[in-house]
Amino acid sequence: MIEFEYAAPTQLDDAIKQLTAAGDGARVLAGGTDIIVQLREGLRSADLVIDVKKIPELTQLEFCGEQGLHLGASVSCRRIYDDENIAAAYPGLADAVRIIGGWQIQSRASVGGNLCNSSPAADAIPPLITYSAQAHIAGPTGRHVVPVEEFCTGPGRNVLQQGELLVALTLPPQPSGSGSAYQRFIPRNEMDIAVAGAAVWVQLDKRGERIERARIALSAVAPTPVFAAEASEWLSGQPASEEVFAKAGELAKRVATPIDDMRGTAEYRTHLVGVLTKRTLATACERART
Amino acid sequence: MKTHVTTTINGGSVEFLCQPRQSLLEVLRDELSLTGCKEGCNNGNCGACTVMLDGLPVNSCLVLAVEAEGAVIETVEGIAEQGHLHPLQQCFLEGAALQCGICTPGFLVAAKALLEKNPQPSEQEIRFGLAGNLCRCTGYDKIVRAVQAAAQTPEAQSPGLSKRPGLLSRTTQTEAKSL
Amino acid sequence: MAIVFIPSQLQKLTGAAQVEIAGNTVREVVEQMEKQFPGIQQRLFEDGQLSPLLQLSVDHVMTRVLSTSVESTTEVHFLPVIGGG
Amino acid sequence: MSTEVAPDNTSDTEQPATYKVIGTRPIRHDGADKVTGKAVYTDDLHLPNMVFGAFVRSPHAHARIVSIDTSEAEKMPGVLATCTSADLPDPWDKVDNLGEGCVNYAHLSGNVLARKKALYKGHAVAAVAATSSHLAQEAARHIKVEYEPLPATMSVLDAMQDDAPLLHDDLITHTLGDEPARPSNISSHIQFKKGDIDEGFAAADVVIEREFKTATVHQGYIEPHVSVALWNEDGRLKIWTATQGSFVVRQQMSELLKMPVSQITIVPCEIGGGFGGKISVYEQPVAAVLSRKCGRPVKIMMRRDEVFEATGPTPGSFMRVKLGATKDGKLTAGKAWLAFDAGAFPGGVIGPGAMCVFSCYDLPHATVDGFDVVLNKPKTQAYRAPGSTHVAFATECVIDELAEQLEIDPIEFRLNNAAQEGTRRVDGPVYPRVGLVECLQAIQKSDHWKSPLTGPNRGRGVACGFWFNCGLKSSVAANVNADGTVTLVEGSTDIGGTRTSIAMQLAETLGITAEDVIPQVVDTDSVGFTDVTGGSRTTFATGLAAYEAALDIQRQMVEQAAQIWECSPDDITVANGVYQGNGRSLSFKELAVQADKVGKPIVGRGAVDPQGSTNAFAVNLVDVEVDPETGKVTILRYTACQDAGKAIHPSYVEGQIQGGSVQGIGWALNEEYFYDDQGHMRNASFLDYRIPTCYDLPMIDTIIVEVPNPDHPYGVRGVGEVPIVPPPPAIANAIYRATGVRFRELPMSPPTVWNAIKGQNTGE
Repeated sequence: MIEFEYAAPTQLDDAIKQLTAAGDGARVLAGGTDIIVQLREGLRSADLVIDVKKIPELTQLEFCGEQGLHLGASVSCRRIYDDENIAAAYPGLADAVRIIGGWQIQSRASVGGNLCNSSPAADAIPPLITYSAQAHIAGPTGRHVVPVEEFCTGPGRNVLQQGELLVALTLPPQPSGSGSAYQRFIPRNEMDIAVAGAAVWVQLDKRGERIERARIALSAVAPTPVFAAEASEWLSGQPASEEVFAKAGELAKRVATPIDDMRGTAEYRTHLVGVLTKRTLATACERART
Repeated sequence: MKTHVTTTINGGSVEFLCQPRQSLLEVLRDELSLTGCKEGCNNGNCGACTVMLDGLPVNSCLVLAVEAEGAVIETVEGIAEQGHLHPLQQCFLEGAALQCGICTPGFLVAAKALLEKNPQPSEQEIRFGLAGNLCRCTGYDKIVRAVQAAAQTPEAQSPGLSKRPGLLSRTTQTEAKSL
Repeated sequence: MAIVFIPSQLQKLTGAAQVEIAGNTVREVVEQMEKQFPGIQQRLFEDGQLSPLLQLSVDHVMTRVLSTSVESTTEVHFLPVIGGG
Repeated sequence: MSTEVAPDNTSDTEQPATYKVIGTRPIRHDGADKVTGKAVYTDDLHLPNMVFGAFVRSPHAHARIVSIDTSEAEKMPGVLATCTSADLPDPWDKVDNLGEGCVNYAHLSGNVLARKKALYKGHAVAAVAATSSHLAQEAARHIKVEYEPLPATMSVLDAMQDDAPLLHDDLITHTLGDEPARPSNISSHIQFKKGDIDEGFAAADVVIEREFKTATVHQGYIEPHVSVALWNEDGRLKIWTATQGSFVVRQQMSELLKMPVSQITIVPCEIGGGFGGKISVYEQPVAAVLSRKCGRPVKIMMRRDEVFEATGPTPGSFMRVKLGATKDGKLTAGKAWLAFDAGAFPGGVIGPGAMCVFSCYDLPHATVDGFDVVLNKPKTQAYRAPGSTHVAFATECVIDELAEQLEIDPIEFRLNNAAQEGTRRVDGPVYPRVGLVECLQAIQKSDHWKSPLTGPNRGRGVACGFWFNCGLKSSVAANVNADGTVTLVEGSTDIGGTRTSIAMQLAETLGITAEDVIPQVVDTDSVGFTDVTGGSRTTFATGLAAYEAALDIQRQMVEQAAQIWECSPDDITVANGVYQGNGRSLSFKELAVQADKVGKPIVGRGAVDPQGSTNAFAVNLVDVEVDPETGKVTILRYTACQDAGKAIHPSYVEGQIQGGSVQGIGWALNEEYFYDDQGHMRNASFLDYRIPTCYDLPMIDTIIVEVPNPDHPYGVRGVGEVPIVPPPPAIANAIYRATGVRFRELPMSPPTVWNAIKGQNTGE
């Protein structure tokens, strides 16, 4: 690995100052499970690595049913699923953070880091999109908020400008009758990057029979994780049935523009979108009823 | 430029100097001679370098050593105490849960963390919990069984997984025993 | 005397798949074979020893030892070397 | 899991003997070191003043090396030496047998550091030593290599074409008969003929011919290749390394560096897996040259991507297999055409592949043609029963299809035709006593076979496998200690518990306990020549050496007892470790304590070169479930049965069976080298080269059958390799029953399976 300097600021302002000063050569370290590999393999370079785990705001994890979830950018996957209340309220997010790497990875990897790494195949981003999560960004010019849906701009690229830092993610409170799920397809049962992934959030009517609102987001089938708008909108008012789930899966395929690579062909990935959307819809509806 | 880092490793205070680019794995092995954790892939995919960092299992190849400032670290060298093997170590030996042994330290650290979180895991919970550790020799069968056996020991079921005397000289006569 | 199984690609030289050859050891058998079918020895030997690409099967026993003794019912086969992983 | 002995119908001579040590499960001697992190593997060494090496590797699959400029790297502070092929002596065309097949030293030298051409992506071109591993990696990037890229050839059939780019312009196909005039990429052609296949196929009622392809796969050991070399000022070279065979490393170093073996010491450290991949040298000669140039110990450890891209995978293959059978289920003829990729240099595993293709069956008529083909991939190496897994996939799938067409139970069909004592193999020799029939019968009697498999998308498959296993040379010395224990000094590196299985044979023979033997794996100066730990030979051959050493000790103990008791050695009897004579009686231990005080030291020696092979057979039974929407295959239940001859330490026999089966499962389902159109491997990591995790598997049930090997005093057969052979065809046959689709390509990964199911549904 090429030599770099290390800083572990304890104040957000200091972090932003250091980030700004270092310019192009600064890299943020949260869980490190992506950035350390990238630095080692020469995929990214750094003059300065800024460890943000000592900044209180970034490690804050607060859940209150009425206000929703405040998820500091460097909170580990492990802390999310270890909290039974959070896992129960946001099961789609819990699904994702339980399968990011093995346990050793989950002890360190953060959802914020997963977002900032902006991989098309990121597991945690599709659930965030389905919850309409907001990304809270701080930078030299102040703070602003971006919907997670708009955060990623390409493979490994996102809206963060030089000197800016993701501080937290906020997820809205979950109304009763809502449910969510995330599934990815991988050839093994663990320790793989998604060939394709689908997250679903649904709101059912009081009888649990009809879908009032739904949001579907996909991973690994486009340059960024994508929101499947047409499929999501079409589901409003539809009965929660296998036929409907399958149709939604067909509609979701329309936003898939995958590539062929060693993890799968474009055709296979597109096909998997249909299968995974159908399956996650079934799981999310089941969860919405309980 | 080297950074000074103060940590607690296997219960003792340890200070070291390192470059920011050095991983915790590198420092444990090369600077501190704690060579029990192994490098198999150096990118978080094999689990051979698993250590406990502040109570959680991590791939030490994916931790910068400078991040360990103020941290509590446990390695495989800290699992046995004063000549007494931990039940997991004993069960790995008795159950022949190792062949070449390179993945064994990582498995032991991860399995210990697993049992501390879930003292009576099902077979599937063990398999899920240890999916971050690769073994190419055993086919995992005997590893899973050794963890199951360790969970059945009285020591494992008491808080803190206290130690029991090592039984290294014992020959296990388990003809056709289902192990 | 031994029954030598001729590798199929060498059968042009012998005109037969099996030949009975005189000799008390494998080496003697091969030397005798060379007299009957000139050119065969250079296919099987290198510097007076069995080619490193070959091994012998003397009855069912795999060997490279040319002094292995043979009897009238002994089968001698020339096979590719094997190793293992 | 159960351990079974041979069925009752075995002959009297095969009645299992009663043993005190053999067949028990003592704790392995190196166990405590390995569960506490104390065992010393090569990378754990840190020698005084040690520096670190790193490689420069070709970014092209095929390229002429125009120039190499190391000057910029050499100017960097902390950089101590660089090395290219110019630093290695001119190689010579000498072929040698290393116990893993053959090696041509000119090729080996060219593989260690490329000479005129880089022949695969990742081919080592230069190396550098520096004061830290980070610095060495950085310095490697400052070595400038100019390449002239050449067209690459990546598939075995393409490489065989007349117009394929040639890797070696002097490569003439080796055959035993007429050789072609023109060079090609076909380095050898092997042929076997038995009977008359025209006659054989004419007698068949059903004939099936199919084509098969398998991808390149890697041994996947968790420990990367690593060595420390110290070339001292007195000209002596010492290398600590992770190897399956310290003596064959010494032999290779001697040839490559053109120095006598006596100047070289190889210290085998604990080794983190090998499976055939840690026999050839890679980094050892380079570390040695760098050490000579900088005068300090040099450690080189490969990164994981280097391990995948530049060390021995085992070949990809193309195979065509044709079999015929009569209505009553007798095989009449077989024909096989096999092309294996050797990688960039000749000498793949086609020989054993061609010998094994029909080795499970009694075929009256057959021909086999095998081709060894060079192409722009890393030089292939042995991988656990090298070549046999490929061909078993082809043959066992055709056998299954034949049984189905003939409407005969797949196990019955195999029993009808199974190789047994007296069966003449297609490559010529006749089998001695072997245990395939017993394995098939044991599977038939198993609870697994008797339990019905129900549910949609599920299927059960069965397949057989064969591996010869080697003998080769082994040496041990056994020193009797004053306390009656025995220190066993051996040259076989211990990968999977062989210290213990060898010590147990010594203990059994002497009538002492396994714990009273202290086995030590030592360097090449400290024990006699010993071939590799590989070829399933170690428990068999080094065990035999230990047995001989024990008999040697026993002879000396008898002499000592005669001296102590003042009687003739002829009057002394030994039984179960108790020495009796002149009215007195002492245990081995008691006698050793007394002998220490009176006589000369007791040192047993065992040096063997057992001729023969141990002929191991295995039969696997597997239940799978296929997700028809994704093509993903789940292994529901697995039973692996194998003839171990005699299981010395049943736990480690089970372990070999389970580990080999799981490697076979990985090969069957997901493992493959994924190349892009530039000939670059795109999945050179444990993330994307998907070896199974424990979450992908069920328990692997084992059945150990014991049909003693007539060529070993305890009946031992090698057990390490054959377990990998049956899984791919067993799984393919199970997937067929789950989906109705016959798969003839490995791996049967989810996209492949999904595509085929889709094709079936849409009639494609």
